[in-house]
Amino acid sequence: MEPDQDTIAQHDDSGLMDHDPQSASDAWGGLEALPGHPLMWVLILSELVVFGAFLLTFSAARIGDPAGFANDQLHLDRVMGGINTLVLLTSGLFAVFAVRAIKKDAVLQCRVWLAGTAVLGIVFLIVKLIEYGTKIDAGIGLETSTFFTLYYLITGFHALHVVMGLGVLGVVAIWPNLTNIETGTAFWHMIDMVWVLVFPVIYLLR
Amino acid sequence: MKYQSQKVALYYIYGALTLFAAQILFGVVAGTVYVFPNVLSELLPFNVIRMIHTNALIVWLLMGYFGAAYYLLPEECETELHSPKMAIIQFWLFMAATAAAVVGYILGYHEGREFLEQPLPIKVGIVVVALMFLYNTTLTLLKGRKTAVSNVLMVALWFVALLFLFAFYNPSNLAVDKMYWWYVVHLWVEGVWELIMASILAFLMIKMTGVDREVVEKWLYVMVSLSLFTGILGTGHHYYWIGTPGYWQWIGNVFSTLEVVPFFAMVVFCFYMVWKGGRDHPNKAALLWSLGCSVMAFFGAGVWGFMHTLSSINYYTHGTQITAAHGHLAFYGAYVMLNLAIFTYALPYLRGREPYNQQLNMWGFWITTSAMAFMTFTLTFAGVVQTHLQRVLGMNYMEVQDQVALFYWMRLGAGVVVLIGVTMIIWSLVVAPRGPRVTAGARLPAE
Amino acid sequence: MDRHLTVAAESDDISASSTTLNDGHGLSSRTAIFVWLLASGTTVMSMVLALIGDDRTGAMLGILPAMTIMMVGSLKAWLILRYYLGLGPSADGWRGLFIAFLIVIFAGVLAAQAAMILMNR
Amino acid sequence: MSERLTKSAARNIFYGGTIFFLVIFIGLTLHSHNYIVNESSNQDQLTPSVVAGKHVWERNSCINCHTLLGEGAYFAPELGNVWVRYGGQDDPEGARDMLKAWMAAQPTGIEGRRQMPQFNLTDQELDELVDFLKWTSEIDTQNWPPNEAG
Repeated sequence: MEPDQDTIAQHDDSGLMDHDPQSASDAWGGLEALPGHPLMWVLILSELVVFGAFLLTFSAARIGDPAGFANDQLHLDRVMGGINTLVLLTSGLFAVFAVRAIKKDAVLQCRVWLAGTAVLGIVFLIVKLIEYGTKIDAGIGLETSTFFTLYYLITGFHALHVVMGLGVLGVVAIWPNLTNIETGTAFWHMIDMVWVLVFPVIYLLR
Repeated sequence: MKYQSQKVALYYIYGALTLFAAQILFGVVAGTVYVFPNVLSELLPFNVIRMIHTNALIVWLLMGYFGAAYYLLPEECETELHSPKMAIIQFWLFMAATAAAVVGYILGYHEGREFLEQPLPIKVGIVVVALMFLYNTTLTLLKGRKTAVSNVLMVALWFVALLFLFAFYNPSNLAVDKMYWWYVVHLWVEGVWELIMASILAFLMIKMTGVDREVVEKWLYVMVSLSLFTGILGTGHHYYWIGTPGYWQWIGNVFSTLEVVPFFAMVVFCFYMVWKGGRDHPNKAALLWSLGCSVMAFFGAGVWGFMHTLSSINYYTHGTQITAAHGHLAFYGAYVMLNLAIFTYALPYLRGREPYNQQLNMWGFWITTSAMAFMTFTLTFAGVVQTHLQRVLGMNYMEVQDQVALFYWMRLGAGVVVLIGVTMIIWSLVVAPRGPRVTAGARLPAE
Repeated sequence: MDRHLTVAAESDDISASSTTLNDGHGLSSRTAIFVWLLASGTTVMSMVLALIGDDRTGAMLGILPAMTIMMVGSLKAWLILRYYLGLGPSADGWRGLFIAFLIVIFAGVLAAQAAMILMNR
Repeated sequence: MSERLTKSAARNIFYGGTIFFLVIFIGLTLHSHNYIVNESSNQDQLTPSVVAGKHVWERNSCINCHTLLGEGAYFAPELGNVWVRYGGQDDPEGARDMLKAWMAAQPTGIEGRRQMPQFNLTDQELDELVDFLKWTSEIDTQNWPPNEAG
């Protein structure tokens, strides 16, 4: 049982000591082709599948009760939803500018654009909270109907992503290198894109 | 074996195998009671038999994880364990608590929540054991090299312990009780245990395939991220019918469907690494167990779980033999096979030998795995019939059970074959052939 | 439907311009702003249309208006993916996957709409 | 390139994402806790007898043969709705007597039938157990089980 020098030498697992950087950078496989950190894309892809599944579920549930869904939808404020779409689209534009700034090594400029992105994110949340407030005042809650259960779940889950996105933007603003900024803004664009799909399906389509 | 202190893993492996044997024995007895209901009914009622069957399973799996951690941490951290002595004391404490629990169960001394039947003092003992373990391993981790494998494993084991604290919370409101009960049960088996599984598989792949650690560890992060991103909210599939709000049906449907993905990723990972590594590792049996583990976990936990995870299906299948089918294959594929993989890999090193009894071990693998698959099929059929007769047609429970009696016979048959296979496996691991120990220089080829 | 044809044509223009206007810092600001204008414009437009035609009766939309709404939404999502997320030529495979994702949602939602319309008859 | 996509960043994203989902999960369970206590179960009828009945249920490990709201062993019938199955909603006294008589008659000893042990419960314990099962049957379980067979 005594470990002897030979065994130890032979037992050494490969790779850790002197890994070749090239092979290491290949390690993420296909995820490498995407902007930002590959693992963020694992999160983004998971989220897209989740939101996609929720939107399809919503559509399927609608078949079961078209009239109920149409009635409940009348309580939604499309103007607010539309404003929020514009807000997020604009914040996405700012996020693009932040990436452009960091590519020119303009850290301050990058942070300013990120701050702009985040402020619009906060505006989005405020509008969202006003919407929820009017619903709750009208006595509409999570368990009111299938429509509202899904409305709260999908938009609420999305809003929580905005909250998390604000955190991510904050983190990458503190350590602003290209990968970080790309990673953070990739997440933000995902949130933006999801909203662009959620809005027509839940607010507009009837 | 590179570090002396890894040797403490031997205690845990032997202890785990002992309890494994007990688990299977009690399983066969339970299967027998299903077809001969009068057997033992006065002496050892079914509820006690099942309690021992399930508790032995959980405890031996945990013991296996402890052993695996004690084996792989020194190698990963490149340092001796903080305190091997403490690890040995911890083992005997754990073993004593387990033995006390089993004796207590037989004498009727137990609590009454499924899987958490341990009486309060035993639960406290488990916490003490866990604290000793975490203290010992965390200090080892802190003083040594930090790798993704050891980080993920330790995070998982910390959460295993933290989540167990919910076992102490038993509210009087049954619905509340059930909701937090799943904090232990679900967040263990479909949450942090998957982290343990992924990290141990990653360790085995690094060791056996020779693929660059960088590559393996990046995959590891992908797998564990997928596990928790889906698994935490996947708990929703247990919150359909226990008094919790209706929205859990939507959450459960979406997230638990995705719980298949991490298991699929693990299959791809294992096979890809073996293919990419292209190395001929002498411990064929360990490699077989590792690959088999990923595949059977995918079927047992992934596919069989998905089969009845959608709320509209689960409404009819909840609490039928379908659940039993899924439970058996999931635990076997994911966690039993994982433990056997690391045991098969580690034992030759721990005992200073070349890989031994490979053929017997691999026969054990195929026999046990086939029998488990057959058992799963019989229970699935029983469940489908039961669902139709009882949940759709509304036939009385006991009448339905008579209708599916044939399946219980086949299940017992499968159980006996499992017992044979497990005997072969344990024999192959514990009883090494006589012969000289490996001497310096004449060891395995480079790992 | 005319509107969509022009939108589609415009989006082709963008891909052409993005390659020519690239200044080595990824997406050019001009393209980025153009994408923003396009996406915001369609948003405002569809909102105005919805408000004008909004009788608030809860009556179900026909398949063409529904398709219009979904196409505008999917287009915007695509613009974000292609330009803001920067899925350039290096990520051809991924682009295919994302298009598939958008198509699945588009098709799924419209299939449900069509099913409801048919059942309503 | 390898500098760019570090493992430590991967670890942070893993932790960040996990915490995100965990926070949502905890938030939802807190909401559910509230919902159970206020809406789906009769918290106000959680009498000492019902609570004691839950302990009778646990002390005798009923869950390792029966299911309760679908969870447990699958060796014996579902008991979440046994109160309904025994007609407790229309005739509470009759159902109570039947349940108690059933418990007293075990084990049947009939060859080839599954045997329920004799737990030797006192009359009070039996009443408590029945109260617990009655209370359980009144939990709003989203209409599960599909029928009286459980």
